[in-house]
Amino acid sequence: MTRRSLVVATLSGALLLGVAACGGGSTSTSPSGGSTGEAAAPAAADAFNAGIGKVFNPSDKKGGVIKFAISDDFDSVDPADTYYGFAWDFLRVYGRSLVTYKPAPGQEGNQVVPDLAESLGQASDDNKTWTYKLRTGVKFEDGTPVKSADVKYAVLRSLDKKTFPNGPTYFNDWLDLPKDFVSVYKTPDVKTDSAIETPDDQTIVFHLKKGYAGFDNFAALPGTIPVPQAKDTGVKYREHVVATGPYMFKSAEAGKGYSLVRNPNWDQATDQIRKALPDGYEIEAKANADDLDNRLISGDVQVDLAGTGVQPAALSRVLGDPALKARSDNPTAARTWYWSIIGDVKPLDNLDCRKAIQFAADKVALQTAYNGPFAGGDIATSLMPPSIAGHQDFNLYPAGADNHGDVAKAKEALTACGQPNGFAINAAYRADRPKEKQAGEALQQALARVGIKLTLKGYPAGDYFALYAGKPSFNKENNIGLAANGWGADWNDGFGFLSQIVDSRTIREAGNYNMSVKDPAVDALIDKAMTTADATARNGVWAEVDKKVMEDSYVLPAVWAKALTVRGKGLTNVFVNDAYGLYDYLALGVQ
Amino acid sequence: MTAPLDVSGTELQAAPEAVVEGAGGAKAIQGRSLGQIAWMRLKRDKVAMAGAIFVIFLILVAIFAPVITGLLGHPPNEFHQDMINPETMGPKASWGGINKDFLFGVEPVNGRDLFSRVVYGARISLLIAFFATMLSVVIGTVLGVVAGYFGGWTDMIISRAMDVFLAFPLLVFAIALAGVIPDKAFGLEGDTLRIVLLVFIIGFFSWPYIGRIIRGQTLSLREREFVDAARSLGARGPYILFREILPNLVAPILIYSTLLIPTNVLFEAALSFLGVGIRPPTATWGGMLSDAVHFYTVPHFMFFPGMAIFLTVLAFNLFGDGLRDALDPRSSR
Amino acid sequence: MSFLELKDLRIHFPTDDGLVKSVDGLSFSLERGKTLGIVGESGSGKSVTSLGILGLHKGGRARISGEIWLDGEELVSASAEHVRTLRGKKMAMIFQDPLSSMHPFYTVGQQIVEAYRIHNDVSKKVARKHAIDLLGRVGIPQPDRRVDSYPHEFSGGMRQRAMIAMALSCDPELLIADEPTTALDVTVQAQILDLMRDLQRDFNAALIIITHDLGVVAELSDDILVMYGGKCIEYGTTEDIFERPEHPYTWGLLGSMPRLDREPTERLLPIKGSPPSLINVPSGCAFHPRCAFEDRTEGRAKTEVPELLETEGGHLVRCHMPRDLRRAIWENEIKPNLEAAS
Amino acid sequence: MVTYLIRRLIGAVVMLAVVSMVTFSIFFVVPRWAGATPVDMATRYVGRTASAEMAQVAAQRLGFLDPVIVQYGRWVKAIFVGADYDYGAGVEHCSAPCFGYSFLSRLPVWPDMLDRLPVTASLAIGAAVIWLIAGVATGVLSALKRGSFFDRAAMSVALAGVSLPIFFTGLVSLVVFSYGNPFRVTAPGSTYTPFEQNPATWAYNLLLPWITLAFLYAAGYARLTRAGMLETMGEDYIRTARAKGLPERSVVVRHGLRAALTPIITIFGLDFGLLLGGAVLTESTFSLPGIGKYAIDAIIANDLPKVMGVTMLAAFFVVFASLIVDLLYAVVDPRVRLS
Repeated sequence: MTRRSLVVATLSGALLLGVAACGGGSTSTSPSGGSTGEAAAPAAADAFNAGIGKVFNPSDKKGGVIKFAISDDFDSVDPADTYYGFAWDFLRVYGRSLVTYKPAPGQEGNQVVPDLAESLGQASDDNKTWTYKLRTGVKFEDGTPVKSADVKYAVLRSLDKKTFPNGPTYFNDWLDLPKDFVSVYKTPDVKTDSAIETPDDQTIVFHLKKGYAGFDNFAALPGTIPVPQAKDTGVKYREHVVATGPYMFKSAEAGKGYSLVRNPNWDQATDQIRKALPDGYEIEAKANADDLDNRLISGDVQVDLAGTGVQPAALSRVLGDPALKARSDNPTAARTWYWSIIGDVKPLDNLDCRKAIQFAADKVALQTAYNGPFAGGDIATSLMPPSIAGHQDFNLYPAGADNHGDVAKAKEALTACGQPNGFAINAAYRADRPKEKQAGEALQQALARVGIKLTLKGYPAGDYFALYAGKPSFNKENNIGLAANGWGADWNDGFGFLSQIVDSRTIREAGNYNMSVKDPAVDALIDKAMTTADATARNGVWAEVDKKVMEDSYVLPAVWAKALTVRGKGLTNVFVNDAYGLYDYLALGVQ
Repeated sequence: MTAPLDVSGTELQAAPEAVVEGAGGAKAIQGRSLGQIAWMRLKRDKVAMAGAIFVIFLILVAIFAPVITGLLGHPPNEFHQDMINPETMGPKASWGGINKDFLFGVEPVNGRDLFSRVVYGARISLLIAFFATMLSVVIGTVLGVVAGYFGGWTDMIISRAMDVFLAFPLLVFAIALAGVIPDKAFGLEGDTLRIVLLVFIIGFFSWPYIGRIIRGQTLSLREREFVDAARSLGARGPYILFREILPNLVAPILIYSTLLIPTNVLFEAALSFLGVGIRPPTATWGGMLSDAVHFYTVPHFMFFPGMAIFLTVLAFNLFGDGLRDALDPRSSR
Repeated sequence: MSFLELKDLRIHFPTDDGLVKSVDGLSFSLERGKTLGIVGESGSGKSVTSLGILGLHKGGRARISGEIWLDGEELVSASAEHVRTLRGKKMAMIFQDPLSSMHPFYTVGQQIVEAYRIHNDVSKKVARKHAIDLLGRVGIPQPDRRVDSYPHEFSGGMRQRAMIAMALSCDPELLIADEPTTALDVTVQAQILDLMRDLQRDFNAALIIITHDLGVVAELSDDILVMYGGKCIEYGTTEDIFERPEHPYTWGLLGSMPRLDREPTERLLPIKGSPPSLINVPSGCAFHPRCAFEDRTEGRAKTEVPELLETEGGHLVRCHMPRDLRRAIWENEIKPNLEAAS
Repeated sequence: MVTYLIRRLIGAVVMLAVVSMVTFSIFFVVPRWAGATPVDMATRYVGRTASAEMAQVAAQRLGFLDPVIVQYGRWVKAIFVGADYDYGAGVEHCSAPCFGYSFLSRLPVWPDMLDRLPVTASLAIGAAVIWLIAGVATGVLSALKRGSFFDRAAMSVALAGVSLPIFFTGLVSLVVFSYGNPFRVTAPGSTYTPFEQNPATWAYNLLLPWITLAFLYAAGYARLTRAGMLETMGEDYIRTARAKGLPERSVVVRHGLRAALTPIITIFGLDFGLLLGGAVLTESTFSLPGIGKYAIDAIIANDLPKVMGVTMLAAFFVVFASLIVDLLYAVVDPRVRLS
């Protein structure tokens, strides 16, 4: 139905702004849970959340084809051109980045481990130079060995945003590139050693403008998956991505489907994190979302690639039926659904008025609006979700005993800001997102209790950031005080989650994801975090950032996203990798 | 009903006229206008009358929506999350939570009173349908008459214009238009803007249909004796147009307006269904249906708005058909 | 018994508004080679009569009673299927408006061929030859070419000729012409009438001409039947009707008859009022509301329905006025006016 | 005849030109009224990293910086002579008819549309067959048995049919026949299998959409046919045919239907043309990847080249359907002369 197609169309949006993580892998031969025997283990008993924190139905049995389906589609299967979390999870089956995340259940999954490289990066020159040594014997699907030059080329081509607009821009922003370099296509002869050096075929060295301790997270980006220059056809490369992983593309038709088969030139000896159990993968794109759920339940499809959880209809079916519920998991994504409280708009320039909103909001209603505890998520009390390393639990604005909002406190706050009878503002949301619509209506109801009159304004998701809520001038003109927003981590640390959405220095004319947080103190903390080498200390700083943002009350957190996903029939080694909040596609097998 | 056309032969087709005269007796003949004759026939058409009555009922419902919901329901946008199962977001109670103070049950997620929302939906639906129809009838009639009456180049241009309109992939185009118009335009905003916008879009795209008919009618009327007569008596253009032609267009205009309204009701519903209609939280039938898509496990959610659309359109169609049969017996439907 | 005989024929149509008595107790008879003219205003039931004879009222909700004897066969009680086989073969009809009466999508030839092949098991080729002959016979130039033209490509007169050709395709013994010339202009009218006279002579068929125009039947018919309100109100030889008509309505018709031998300039004497309703026919004499002499019937006109009585030699009249009075009125009041007019 | 054809063809082209201009301006001019600068407009196509320079790059890549007229000119030119597209590693020639490249997927639009056409065509053809047979048959029978129980029943159903929004009937049928049934493997109607791949599944999966769509039209056609039949059966030439002694069956078929169906053909031609341009609601309801769905998705995603392309395609079908219908009419009805 069209509404569904709207959802689909914007789901992509959701992912663009929401989920996003990196490649993964691990040095351990068998993903956790000692129960893994050589003999195919008997199918484990179904149980709710059996795939979370532990491996469900572990097995080493090879063979079979895993059927994926997705109601939308990849933005692109070209490693240089994708920003979808599920894509970053999936493309590890055909591409190998320098390092990646450990295919293990629970927190362990956030651990960066070497993949194409022999070990994690060697930092020098106070984190400005990073060196990686490639494993020997790794080959492309056509048998040619992988050289460091191929990695360098891959990273450089990914910088060409004219050709690959979808991918992240970390390398663009951090690499120390020569001024005259435009792109590998336009200026192929420009020397780029100032950014990346390849002293020999196995060594690659990155030079950054300024030091960054967490560079391994960059090295884990799909951008470092090697691409043979000879085979690069720019935009059209996605029609046949040259594989380094255990699987290669048999067919890749955007908008229709993809099928992958074993890559004869992949050698288990060079790879300690992949077990490559199935003989291949079939992916059906643009499936009917409700139909997809039903097929997932019936067993006709085994994995919902997007992993964003079942549609409401199926949700009630799954939760209503114990047998079905036992087949489902409820993973937490590193994503927060929240509402920006925009200080540029009067009277929200006043802290107390902003606080009033925090207190008046009905957290339970919000949670329900975002589809409840299972499909929506846990009630959020701060911006940074729990799955982010260094997350600290705190609640500056307790919403009353039953979490339906603290009207009394809200009234106080209003009086404090000189608007005892409340005020009127507009709230922006993405018109084609039922959840945000519902959330807006929930807020409308809740704030009305203290006299804050909310007028809802739906805007097309496609232009939401470009033309509407993402455009400060627009918000001022249209008195938009609240704007629905959502954000997911690129990887699970403070930088990966917060850097894009609380740094006031990133705010520009239009296309902002940070719509409200403007606090020099926050900016200062961010800089501090960047340069803190020690991980724990660094995470502590990010926690401070989170706290500060909440103190400023620039953000009304709604839920820390969760999804209700159904484990496909006959799958083995099923577990959720925290790095993505999705099933780890690398480990999956079939009986 | 008309003469028993099953038997051919001039007499028989002439019968109804003869009948009417006879029925009234020679005296009454002068006194009875076409309108009265039509009304007589209409009154005899039970189905059409049923349709008419339902239409009137709908209009009353739309007008007194606040009163009705005040008595029998809750404000259309009021949440009742106590009625909702927080996990599945569906209604707690079975049968979609239908009970004495939620006559149609509640919406999933927010537990709004479905009854009130359906009632308020009638407002939007009828409002837009009526005004859109008016718009298209006005445009259609004016251009149709002009084209038919003056003929020549004027006719050429207008007819071509109609063709162009008919060539547009209507729905796609309407959606596109409704999609790109900013939230604030022409000094309007919010529902008002959306309503005006939809009225404009719908009305503007359906005028060629009525335009063609009117043009045809005018063409044939222009050649009729009584017009020649008037002309020979020295009547000038405007007089003929307003005194001789327009009055004779009343019947077709009436018929096609009544038949256009239901089409427009469907059109509005479609646009709302596709998400380019009136913006939430304002209740529209089409909008409710599109929300219901994701909650097909609670069928009442799609049932009531769906039936509302169906019955409304049906009623208008029944009435329209009756009206046509009454106003022009030859259209032997 | 004569070739065609109607006995107390009644055709009624129940409608939502009441019972339409289109034909109400009509009787007459007709011999081969003879011509009967049925005259009356529209709504007088003349066309329905003809349709009744051909059994074309069937399929509708028409109620028919009485007897129709054609060549010794009773048609009212006969099966529809049987009547169908007679239609077009034994009895054929020529309709008023040839344009609307011929199918616009088929060529004239096709339509004649169709008519012919229903009743004669012959090849298309033969039938086509036959059609061309017929067209030639009804005086259509280059029939072998025109046979393939469509009705709308013919002139009015040509069309009517083609229509006649179609009717004659199976040499019917009874030919009914319903207003055969009203759609045509005067000169063509004359041609068509001549044509029909000739054809009837060669075919020796019984011919019924239905018209509202006495002028048409004046030349052609042997007998004339005047219908009003579904009833016969005067019947007699052409001479009877033209020389000594006895019914006020017939006088009216004569008065309003445009004749070729008259000056087109002079005004006719119209009949006041309009044809009666066929549902509730005026009480008593159906004609009384329009009758100029109604006052001379001692008021019986309003109350009793007059009988159809013979005045002399098969001349029948349906009127309350005594015979002598009628004759007197004709001689002294009506005839002079008509004479004066000419 | 020939001159007529030429005139009509020119007319068609002009009409398409007008349609294209209007559509183009709606998408390229209206947003500017809304105060969007070319860069703003480009921002929506640069994915997540919408930095100012990125937007600039995109605006330039998509050619938003040129005046609208120039952009339109470029668009038209591409259709007739093709265009060159820089896909990074080199330049590719997109040969005419080139409807440009999607702003989002950056795939050429034309092959993409051709790809969707079979879906819509299958939907339209299948439904058309059903509704023509069902609709016309019902109409004729009702007309012949006028006032009978069958007539009343059929006409009531038909009236209900034209009064039901397809996205409601479609939804209900999906719930009842597809989602409702836990044993079924794939929902008929929610997936499309190419005919050449497996005719059986093709038909099976399209069954629901076909019936739903056909029901709507069949209802309309039944009403039309009935009306037309009643009218022709009252014509003089039908009386003539009977007077010839023609058996009733051939009176109805050869004379009645022949004339009554002519206008139906016209309407059918136009309806069918309209459908080929995308059965928007049906395809959306059943999420069939046809032209209509393509259009909706494109509009929602603001993928202008796609929207332009699909609008033109749809308009093309309508315009040419009407042309063909007129020609056809001249064939069936000898009175019509093309000039």
